[in-house]
Amino acid sequence: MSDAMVAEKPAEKTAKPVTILQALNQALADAMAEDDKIVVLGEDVADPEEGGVTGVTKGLSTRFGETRVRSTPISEQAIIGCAIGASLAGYKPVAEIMLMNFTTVAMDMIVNHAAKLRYMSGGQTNVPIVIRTMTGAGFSTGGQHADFLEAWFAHTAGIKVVIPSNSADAYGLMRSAIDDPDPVLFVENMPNYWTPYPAFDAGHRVPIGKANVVVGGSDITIVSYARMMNECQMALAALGEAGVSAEIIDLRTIAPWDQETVLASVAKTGRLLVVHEAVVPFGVGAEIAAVVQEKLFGKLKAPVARVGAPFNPVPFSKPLETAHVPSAAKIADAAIALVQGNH
Amino acid sequence: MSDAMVAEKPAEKTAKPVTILQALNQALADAMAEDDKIVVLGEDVADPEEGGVTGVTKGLSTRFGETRVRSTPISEQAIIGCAIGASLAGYKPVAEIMLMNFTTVAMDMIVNHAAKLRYMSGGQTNVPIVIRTMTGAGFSTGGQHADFLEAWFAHTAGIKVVIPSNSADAYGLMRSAIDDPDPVLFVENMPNYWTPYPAFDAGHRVPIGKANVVVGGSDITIVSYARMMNECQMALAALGEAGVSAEIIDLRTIAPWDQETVLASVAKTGRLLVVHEAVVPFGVGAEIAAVVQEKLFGKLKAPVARVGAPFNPVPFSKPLETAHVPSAAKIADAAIALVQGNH
Amino acid sequence: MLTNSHTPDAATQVEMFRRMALLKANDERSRKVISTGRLIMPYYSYRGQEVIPAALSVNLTDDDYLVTIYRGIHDMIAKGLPLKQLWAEIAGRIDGTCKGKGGPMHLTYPKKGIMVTTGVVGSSMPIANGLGWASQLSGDGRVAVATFGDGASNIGAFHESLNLASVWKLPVIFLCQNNRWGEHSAYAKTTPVARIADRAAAYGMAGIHVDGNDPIAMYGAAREAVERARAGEGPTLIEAMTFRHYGHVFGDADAYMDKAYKAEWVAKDPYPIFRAQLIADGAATEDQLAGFERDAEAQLDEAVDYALGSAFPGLEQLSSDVYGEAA
Amino acid sequence: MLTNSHTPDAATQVEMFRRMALLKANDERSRKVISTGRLIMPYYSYRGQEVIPAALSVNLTDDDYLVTIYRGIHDMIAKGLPLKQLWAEIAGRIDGTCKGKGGPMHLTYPKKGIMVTTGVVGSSMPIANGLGWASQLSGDGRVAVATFGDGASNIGAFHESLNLASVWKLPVIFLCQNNRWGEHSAYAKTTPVARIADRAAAYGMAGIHVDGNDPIAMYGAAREAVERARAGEGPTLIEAMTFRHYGHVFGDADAYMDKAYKAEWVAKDPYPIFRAQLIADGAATEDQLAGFERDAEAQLDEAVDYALGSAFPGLEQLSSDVYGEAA
Ligand SMILES: Cc1ncc(C[n+]2csc(CCOP(=O)(O)OP(=O)(O)O)c2C)c(N)n1
Ligand SMILES: Cc1ncc(C[n+]2csc(CCOP(=O)(O)OP(=O)(O)O)c2C)c(N)n1
Ligand SMILES: [Mg+2]
Ligand SMILES: [Mg+2]
Repeated sequence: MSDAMVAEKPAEKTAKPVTILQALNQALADAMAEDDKIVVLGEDVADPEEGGVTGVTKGLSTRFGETRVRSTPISEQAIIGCAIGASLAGYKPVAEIMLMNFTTVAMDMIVNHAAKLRYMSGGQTNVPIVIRTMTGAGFSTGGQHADFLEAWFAHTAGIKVVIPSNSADAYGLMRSAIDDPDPVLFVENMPNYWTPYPAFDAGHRVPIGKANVVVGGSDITIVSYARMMNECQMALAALGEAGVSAEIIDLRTIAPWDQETVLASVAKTGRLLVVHEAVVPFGVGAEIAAVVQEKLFGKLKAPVARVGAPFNPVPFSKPLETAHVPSAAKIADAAIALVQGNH
Repeated sequence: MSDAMVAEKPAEKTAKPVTILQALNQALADAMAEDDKIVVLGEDVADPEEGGVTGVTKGLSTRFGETRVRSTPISEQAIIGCAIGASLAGYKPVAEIMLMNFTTVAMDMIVNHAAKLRYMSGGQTNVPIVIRTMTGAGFSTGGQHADFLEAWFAHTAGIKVVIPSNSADAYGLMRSAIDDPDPVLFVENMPNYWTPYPAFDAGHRVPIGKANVVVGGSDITIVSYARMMNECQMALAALGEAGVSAEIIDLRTIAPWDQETVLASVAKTGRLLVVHEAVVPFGVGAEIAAVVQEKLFGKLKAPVARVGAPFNPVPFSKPLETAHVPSAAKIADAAIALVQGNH
Repeated sequence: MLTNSHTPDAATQVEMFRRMALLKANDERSRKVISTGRLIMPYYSYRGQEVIPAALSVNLTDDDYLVTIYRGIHDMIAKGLPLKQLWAEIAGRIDGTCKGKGGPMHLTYPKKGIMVTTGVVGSSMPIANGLGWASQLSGDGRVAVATFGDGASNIGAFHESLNLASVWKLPVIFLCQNNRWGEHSAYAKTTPVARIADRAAAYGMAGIHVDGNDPIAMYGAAREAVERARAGEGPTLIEAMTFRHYGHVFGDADAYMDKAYKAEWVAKDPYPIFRAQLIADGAATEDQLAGFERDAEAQLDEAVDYALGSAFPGLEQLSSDVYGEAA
Repeated sequence: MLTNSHTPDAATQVEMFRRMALLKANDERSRKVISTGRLIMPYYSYRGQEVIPAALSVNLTDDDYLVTIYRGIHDMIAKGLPLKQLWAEIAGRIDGTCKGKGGPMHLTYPKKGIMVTTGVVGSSMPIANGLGWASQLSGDGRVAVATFGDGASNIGAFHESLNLASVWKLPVIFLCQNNRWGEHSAYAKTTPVARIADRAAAYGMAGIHVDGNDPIAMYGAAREAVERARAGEGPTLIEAMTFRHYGHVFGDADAYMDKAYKAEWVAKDPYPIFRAQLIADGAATEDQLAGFERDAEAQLDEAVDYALGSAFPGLEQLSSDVYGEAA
């Protein structure tokens, strides 16, 4: 990733806030306006079908035509296969798999094909596709509609994984994902699509593989991503009350994740808490913990700790669903315990 | 898991060695003879189709009939769905997905359904199926036939994952997997199907969730599983020469893994190396490292280290394929470096 | 394409209507309870599709198996799902069928053969095959029904399932409720064949195309398929033509549909038509049918009260029922 | 079911034979080199299936796309895969098409439109659709061909792909090489329909059932499908009947087949039949055809020498080509 092309621009703080949904829609529209090789496909993505079930692709087919923005049958293998094939012929498809749980019906196309064709062809071909998918608990959708499976894809060589937590990053990561010469899984959070976040400059890029230090601090580093960034920031009040100064890092890219930024921060604070909505065991937090304990061996003041969902499917019942997802309180408690040595 | 039912019997060392292939075949035959609810399905599993491409199910349909041992079309979703449905009606299907890479076409059935039905039904139903699948580099099969994906399933609540490294464990784990009331992914290693290992008593069980301390030692703990256990044991010579006393643990079950045994060993040795054939990032080693660095914080003499495949698809070319898979030499080097403090 | 010669007798027709009355009232109550904010859940209204499960279920026993989908509460009530446990479940309460853990998309009630409800398009079918295989293995004569929508006929699981069921001659009924829309997509935009029932030929399977809003025709189709399955003569694909009146999910106003088209279909609501027909035929009196409707409301009053009066599951439920205990 | 009225002229027939001679010689050489231990790889012999790609490829240009499978080396050589790079690849050498990283199951050569070779059953089809979509978007008239086996027609990807190709009218040819066995399973044990071509009707697609061992008929089928695709009239499913002479994979002796059945099919080897026919028709002389065969052997001598003389990739290749550089 050359710095010149993807230099990060700070979000413009003065303009009217935009939602993640608007940011994604604008990123797609801006990219399509610049490059007619960019095409969009997925279930209900075109305007006669309302431009996506949540409206991320609204207006695109009206503006760019239904040949470039195409609603598909309910056929996830066909969707990803179609994206792969078109990319081999020079197009840059952005494919939607409506929910992350439905990537399960397209894993062969994603993992055995999209991720591997560059390598298996000895570099003769590549698969510059973006796979958009949404997920997240909070809407009482139960066990098959809200899983976070990013660790699976991060364990797969040949694909990248990004998960924005706000509108500027959603825009900037989408533009970088479309620019990227390899498949990028782009994970969107259903429950904060409609949250307004600070505006940003059109055209800006957030480089893939670069984390963002959102809040500076000295006692503990908290690494998180996606909607959990909101919870981490809400935990700041309790942390402040307890006299704990936390540095909060938004990972933004899960694969390849920004070891440099995370290690520099933990080298400074001596403590690390990783927070994600996915279940804890074998999740993204495990890899981060494994790398940090190795690279900073003997320099940590506390073990690397993880906060995530307990090891069960996402429950339907509201109190259980709420308890399933990490909260600001749980994050604050875990961070305070680490700093106070109660681990 | 009640101890009475699955008490582990030591392998019988005097009898003629048996291969893993024979052990699996015998486990299936013994279980089917005892319980007529056990049925087998998968591509080419019945005897008119040669009892499986490698012969694991050979003889079963001749003995138990083609209604209980049924070859299927090439339809992995249908295979797992069929196993799930039959299990809901009181049967105990053992389903074969020929190669682990082909689980990718059945992930919805495995992850969204088999693993979750007990939970989503509030315990009214359960899915006692065994999913057999084989994998492993070494046969020049290239990028789509040799992946180790156990970390994906270990990240999924509701399914268990076992991987035997020898014939006694293959038999004992298969019997336990069939006994188990929940779905068990049973991973077999193609490259050591035909290796003879010590014999065992018919009927013995290896409890799921119980690791095996194969070699005692005091300087470092090496945790591994599957065919990599052979490489670990071959590393003993070099370790001995370097004056390193290694304790080697065969994990056998990946989910739920035996934290108690691993932690007890590392508490004693102060050092841990995890070895697996899967790519390192976001692999099983990450979870083990994350737990161990937390539970034994301040008690480790070296960081937890990992040896696994580099982060690329499995290559075809022999020298690359060989270099891709962890070797005894690489394991010994890593262990010696940890003990000598060169990390 | 096969036709049928089965006609339900008057008593059966009245029983079908009774079940329809319960389904219709349950849908109306669900939408009302949700729109007044008393319950929060994704709700997939089946209003307009009541004939299909009513006609199917009178041909089944409690032992027969059902695997249904997110839009399947009508299928389940017709099959015998008790309203109190249903409502407690969709209210997320401990007294629900699934202790509140499953919710509306994963309702399960094995006592009445309701084995799986899935939220993944197409995934009812592979599992129904396994239930059918179990019947075949044990010889117990049970039939397994998978319900699904028109959109689901384009996904891989449909193909694999129908192929396997046919080659193994499984006692399975693949019941496609063709309401002409898959989410916001019209049938013709996703499906290049005039009739889904015609796809049965690709599997050497019997295929029935039927007006799923016609109770007599639908009864006949279901009857024929059930008899074929029980006789060990293999699976059937039924395409039952119908229409959903209230959008894909609660809150969706069908803006993507032509208004006149929708109005025409809503006007063909099978419920009042069948009701009038039964009275005209002398099969039932107005009082009798009104009695069913009053009874449905009373049952629903009781069920909603029961549900809202039931406790939420305690946090100890969060991570239980993930794995069982070994025997 | 459509029939065709395309007959190849004599020169085209001779060219088809020339390609067949190369394919047959390549297969024989492969088995020889493997059985003498000079190469180690999983090898899926296509001996007996040479007519199909020979007749297809003379109807394609270098720009047309091919997505094939593990049993697809015949498809690729006919499409123009150079033998030296092919052999270097299957020998795992750096001069192979894929630097030795892909091997026989993942041969790729975009210069001749050979875009993907997959080892996963059914997975050629979804990708071919995307190549066809690209042609449709750019209007460049390229045709995309997906090859696959009879067993693959039972997997979900087949269904989703044919459905999408038809509803989008993609310029794709789904070429099923029906050799009557999927690994060790006989067609009838897994597939409940007499002809795979009949499945085209389930997608409103043109389906052609053709004797894939008859060069003239196979040429006509391919020609018709290519013309339909180029004219923007959509996809075609071709079921080309054939037989593989040497087991599923090298080392498999077809023990699961009836011996007489196999012998009968081997006796119908299309290669000597077509050879004799060309001479009898006066389309070619014995000398000419023998010349092709000698030439094939000479090319193979050169290719094998080239391959075995090429270096293995260095270890720096192990983790390269996983990701590219951003532009
Ligand atoms: C594999 C998968 N893809 C997408 C979805 C999202 N989705 C839920 S319902 C639906 C439409 C299904 O339409 P149809 O099969 O006709 O059933 P209907 O809802 O009309 O009853 C879609 C696309 C899903 N649940 N599963
Ligand atoms: C999804 C998947 N399942 C199983 C396999 C293992 N497998 C490889 S080839 C094959 C048989 C395919 O038969 P067919 O499609 O008829 O092609 P043929 O080999 O006869 O050319 C099978 C089952 C696979 N490669 N992919
Ligand atoms: Mg529908
Ligand atoms: Mg075949």
